[in-house]
Amino acid sequence: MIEDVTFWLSYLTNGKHLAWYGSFQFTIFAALVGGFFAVVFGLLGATLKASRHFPLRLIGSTYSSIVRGVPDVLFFLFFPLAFEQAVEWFVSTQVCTPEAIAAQTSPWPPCKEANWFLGTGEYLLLASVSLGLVYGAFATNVIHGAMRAVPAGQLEAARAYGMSSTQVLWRVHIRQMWVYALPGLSNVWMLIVKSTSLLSLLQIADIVLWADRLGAPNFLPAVGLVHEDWRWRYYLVLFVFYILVTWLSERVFEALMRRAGRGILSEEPT
Amino acid sequence: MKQAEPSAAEASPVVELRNLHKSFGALEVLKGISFIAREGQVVSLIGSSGSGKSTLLRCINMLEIPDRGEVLIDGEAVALKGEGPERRIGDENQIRRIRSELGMVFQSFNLWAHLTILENVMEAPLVVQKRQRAEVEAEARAMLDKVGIGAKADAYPAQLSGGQQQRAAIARALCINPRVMLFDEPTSALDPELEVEVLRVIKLLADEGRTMVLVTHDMDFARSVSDRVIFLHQGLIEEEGSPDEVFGATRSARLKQFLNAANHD
Amino acid sequence: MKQAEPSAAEASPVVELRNLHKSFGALEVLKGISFIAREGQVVSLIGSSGSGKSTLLRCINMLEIPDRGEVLIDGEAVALKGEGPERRIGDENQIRRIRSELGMVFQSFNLWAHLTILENVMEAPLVVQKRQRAEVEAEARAMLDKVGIGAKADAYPAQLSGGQQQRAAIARALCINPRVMLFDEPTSALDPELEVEVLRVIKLLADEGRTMVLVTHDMDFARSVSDRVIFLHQGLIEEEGSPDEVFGATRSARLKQFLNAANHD
Amino acid sequence: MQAFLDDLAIMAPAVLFNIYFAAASIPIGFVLAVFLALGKASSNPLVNLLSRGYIYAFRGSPLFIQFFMFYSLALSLNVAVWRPLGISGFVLHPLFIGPLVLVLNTSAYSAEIFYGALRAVPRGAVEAARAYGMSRSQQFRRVVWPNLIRLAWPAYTNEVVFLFHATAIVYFALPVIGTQKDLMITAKGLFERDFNAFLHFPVAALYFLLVSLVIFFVFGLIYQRLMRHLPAQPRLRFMPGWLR
Amino acid sequence: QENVRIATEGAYAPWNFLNDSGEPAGYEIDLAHAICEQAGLSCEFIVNDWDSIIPNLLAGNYDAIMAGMSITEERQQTINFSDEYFPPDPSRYVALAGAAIDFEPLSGARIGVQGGTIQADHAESNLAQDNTVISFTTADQAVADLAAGNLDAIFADGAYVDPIVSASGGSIEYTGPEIMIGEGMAVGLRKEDADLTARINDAIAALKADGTVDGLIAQWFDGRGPYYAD
Ligand SMILES: Nc1ncnc2c1ncn2[C@@H]1O[C@H](COP(=O)(O)OP(=O)(O)OP(=O)(O)O)[C@@H](O)[C@H]1O
Ligand SMILES: Nc1ncnc2c1ncn2[C@@H]1O[C@H](COP(=O)(O)OP(=O)(O)OP(=O)(O)O)[C@@H](O)[C@H]1O
Ligand SMILES: [Mg+2]
Ligand SMILES: [Mg+2]
Repeated sequence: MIEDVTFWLSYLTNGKHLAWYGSFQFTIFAALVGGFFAVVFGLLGATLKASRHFPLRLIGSTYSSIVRGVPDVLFFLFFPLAFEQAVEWFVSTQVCTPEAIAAQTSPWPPCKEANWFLGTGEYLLLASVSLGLVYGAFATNVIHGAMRAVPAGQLEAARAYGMSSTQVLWRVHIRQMWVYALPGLSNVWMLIVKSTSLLSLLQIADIVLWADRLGAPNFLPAVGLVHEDWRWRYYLVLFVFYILVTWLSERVFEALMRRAGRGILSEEPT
Repeated sequence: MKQAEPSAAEASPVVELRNLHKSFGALEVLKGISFIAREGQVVSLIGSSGSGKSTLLRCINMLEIPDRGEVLIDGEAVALKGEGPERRIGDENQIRRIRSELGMVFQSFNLWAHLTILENVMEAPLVVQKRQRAEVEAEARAMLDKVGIGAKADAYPAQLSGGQQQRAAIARALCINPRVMLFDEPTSALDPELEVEVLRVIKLLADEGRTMVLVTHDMDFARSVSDRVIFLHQGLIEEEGSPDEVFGATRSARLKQFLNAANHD
Repeated sequence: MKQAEPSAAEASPVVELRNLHKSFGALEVLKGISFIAREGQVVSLIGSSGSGKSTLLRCINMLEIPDRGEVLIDGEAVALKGEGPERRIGDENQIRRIRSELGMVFQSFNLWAHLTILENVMEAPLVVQKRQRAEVEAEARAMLDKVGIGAKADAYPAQLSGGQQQRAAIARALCINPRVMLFDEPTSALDPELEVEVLRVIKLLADEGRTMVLVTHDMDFARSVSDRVIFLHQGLIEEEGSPDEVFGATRSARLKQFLNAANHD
Repeated sequence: MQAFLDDLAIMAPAVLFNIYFAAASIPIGFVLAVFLALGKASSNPLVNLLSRGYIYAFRGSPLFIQFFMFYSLALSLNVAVWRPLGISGFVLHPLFIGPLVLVLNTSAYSAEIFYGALRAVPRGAVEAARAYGMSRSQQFRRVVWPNLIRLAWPAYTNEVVFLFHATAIVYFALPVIGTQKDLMITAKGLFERDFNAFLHFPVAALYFLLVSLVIFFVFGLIYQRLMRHLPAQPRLRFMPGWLR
Repeated sequence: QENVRIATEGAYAPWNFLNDSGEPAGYEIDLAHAICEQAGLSCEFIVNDWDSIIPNLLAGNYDAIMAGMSITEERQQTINFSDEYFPPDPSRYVALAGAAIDFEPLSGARIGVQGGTIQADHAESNLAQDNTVISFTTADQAVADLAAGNLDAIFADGAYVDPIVSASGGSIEYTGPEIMIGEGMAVGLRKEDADLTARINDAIAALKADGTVDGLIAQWFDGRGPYYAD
């Protein structure tokens, strides 16, 4: 009994498991940074979409509709590659000498100096930007819709009292917009959280990859504990983890909503 | 009914509209409206639903830009550029200055939902007129007391009844110390008992000699509070005059019909 | 004002309430209401906002279940089981039968938005009473003509003005050929001119001798159409009688105050 | 250009797999979702709790993980359950277990949409039905359902499109049998052959986009028909809901 | 000292796998250390999915692949191979004990392979006609499906399945013919890195000559071979 406990304790704390536990930070990092970028791209996209100039409006709505018309996985596979090549191309225009370009035999990169090595850190950043880019398209729509959901009368009243358009924008429009945007942004956040399960497709040794490795059946004592296919148990842990994150996120968004919705939502008498 | 004071006719014009036209798409709502509201006068706009009363009122502070015609506030013409539906505000600074002299009270109140009543009242003086907070707060509280909702200063609009909200909206408009108060159907969203409260406040203002332009459905009220009554019909001023003339000696057949329906109300 | 017909007092009771109580949580809205509406009578409920008029009306067809007390329709007590807030409908079949004899017209019309006006009117006769389509359709069209919107039979509710919608709702209620019509503030959502149309239709029904219970804010109308007027105040019947008694010889101080405010309206 | 056309031709059969996955799961998911939504709105505490728990679990966790979990769970039951029943090859086949997980997943998302719509059905319309003596099932069929489906349709359309997109990860989690490859795996395979990311992935994206547009068009037509009772119809808009 | 990044899959024991502490280990890892020492390089391991292991080499995310990759003509079109460091070795079928599979001819069977391997290629061109070929992302997953009875057999590198057969305690056994495919395993390199290829080739040659390679094969493959000494 005691032996069992110590055995399991040491099994569950071996390096492989520690690496698994450690990989949760990648997931959390990608979600948080991805969420940040999504809001940034969302605000940007919504600004474009609401712009007075047609070309900008076109860019804004093209961005949000094309990206949402295509599965996120496809973007995750495509965007990092495209981004890497774009960076390398940009660097090459700065550093490559004509001789170096001539000397380069392989089709890419233009010259050796322009090559960009991607390690876990870079991949993680790329993944976060990809998440931000994909879900920024959703956030664009949410924020755009929320801006339009602010009752016209609220803005009219501000204008009628002589506020300038920037004052109207910041003191009333954006201030009230959050109430309408938060439910949508909360959805987008949940999307981001769940799409972090795809990080393994981006060459990050994330929680899913480790769960798969740890759960795979093993017959060789040299490799570690010999066991049959245990993957579904490891996946069950991930399943629970994601449910917990969802639950926690909901609580946080509820609190945010209460803050943003003061006066607008509360009807309880003082 | 208020007595038309002889001095009123000679007082200087505060709001003057000259030949105002406004269309929404194909629908021509205002077809050439001119009138003058002088210092201290109360002007009521009446007319059936859709006759353009609200539109007219909103043209005064340029929430709607008239397609044609001029608006003069205190003798100063509001600068506009362009023609017809493309017409735009000409001078942003001028319009902001002028707007802050026109205290608009909306039919649906339009209190800022994210601010408390006190903050609502203080917002424009602080942000637009850039006055001192302490001074504004004292004045705002006094104003709320005056309209009878001093106790609700720290509540949010959603926590107030309709009548209280309407009075808060009046306090908000008053607190910018406007040359003119514009009221759009100040009581139509209220139930009869709340209506009484709000009408009492407006009457108080009228008796103080404040210049007001108001849209109303309530004929008794229009009669008792106004110096001039203007009846709008199909985009034009169909009849205009003192309450006695308009209600007592109605000339237009259409106005007669309207007043009958309103009486039956 | 309608003459109280001597025969009315002897006619059989169609709606009878006995000591009705209803609370929402801690708020006791009805504190023991009893009254009788007899065959052919028009009973008006008046009272200030929140006095429980709608709740009382909704108790008649059990859209709200009273906590205590009985409702009798045509002398038949509506079966209820349980006590207080747990009280439930006792017999689903009975209540469905009874409901289909009570034509309710809601304040906000509540027309079924996905059906045309004609379909709205035909729905209950077809689905609940399982009558023949051809016969129902003829009757529905006649009913729509009667309320003056025969031409709108194939329009959807959203395409109608408020007054037209209200009349469609009346036609819908009439088409189940109810023993009693229940009206909840039939005109308060309408503007004055639309109001006239609807009041005309209701008056027509009253003159036909249809039994009706109606909640209204319009005192003039209550006076002209009712056989009995009931004034609700704080969950109780504060005053009750013929229109002449209630409006002409008001006893209760509270009702006097209420009528004053309403007159000012 | 030739390479582009070649890719189009190669991926044409592959898109059928994505369409199959979506088409196989949407109708069943729809029906299941209606019951789940009613369950969530039910006053029976057990039914309510179960429906809520189910919806929460499937919306709160990634589809990718659900695929892995259900596949390895099904695998671990193979010897004990599927084999004796003689349905082993069938149950573990991606063309079965793929739609199965998608059904479980989409029914949770759709149920939430339907539940939201159910609560948004105008109270007055239902009260009117009650007031005219309709029974509970009549109320549901004649008044609640027509309102519910109209309210839910735009969001449900999005769910269908996103379900279609979700079919892209089926083969990332499940084994590939023979040449049964969907768009993503085909594009990835082509990419691994000549490393031309700028050709293969955009072609796959194009297919996804095209089918999404077709779904929008068809569902938009249905919506227009559903909404003919409103004179000014709000256009069906591509809006994110609570997605996976 | 030049830094060389070497990619491995980490899921193909005993060539490469992640040990209990989560570090890459196995025959190729030991061999790589020996090669690097011999060639005077400093080496670093990167774990990368099998699927994308060649694209990422080309993209410059690492410089070499040692992941049980056999030399094939198709791969040679895009990358260079060093000299082989693991001799050509037959591929084998394994099945659950007692599954009598008729290989004359093989038909109607469910055969599991790891996608993108030479065995997968072979199965696709020779078996797909009459059998169901099921490809998995990792070899481990194929083994899991075999153990759970979802496959009739898996077809894989003999030296990969050998330890599984011996460790399975008789529940998994060899079946069918041995098939010789592939030309041995070698380091995968970018075509333009001729210099690095040469240095690695020199090192491999030296290590073969002094018996280090055979020693490592003996150590990691249970003394089963195949050896270069023969
Ligand atoms: N922004 C707008 N766009 C299009 N039409 C408008 C707009 N605002 C008002 N209208 C139309 O202009 C006409 C006049 O509207 P307005 O609101 O001025 O009427 P009103 O006299 O205030 O009526 P009510 O008494 O019902 O408030 C109406 O037919 C209305 O539909
Ligand atoms: N479903 C409910 N839950 C809680 N409180 C309710 C409910 N329905 C009504 N009330 C409360 O009961 C009281 C009486 O409401 P009721 O609607 O009957 O008033 P009313 O006389 O019809 O008023 P009005 O003239 O404004 O329609 C009010 O205070 C109201 O807030
Ligand atoms: Mg108006
Ligand atoms: Mg009511």
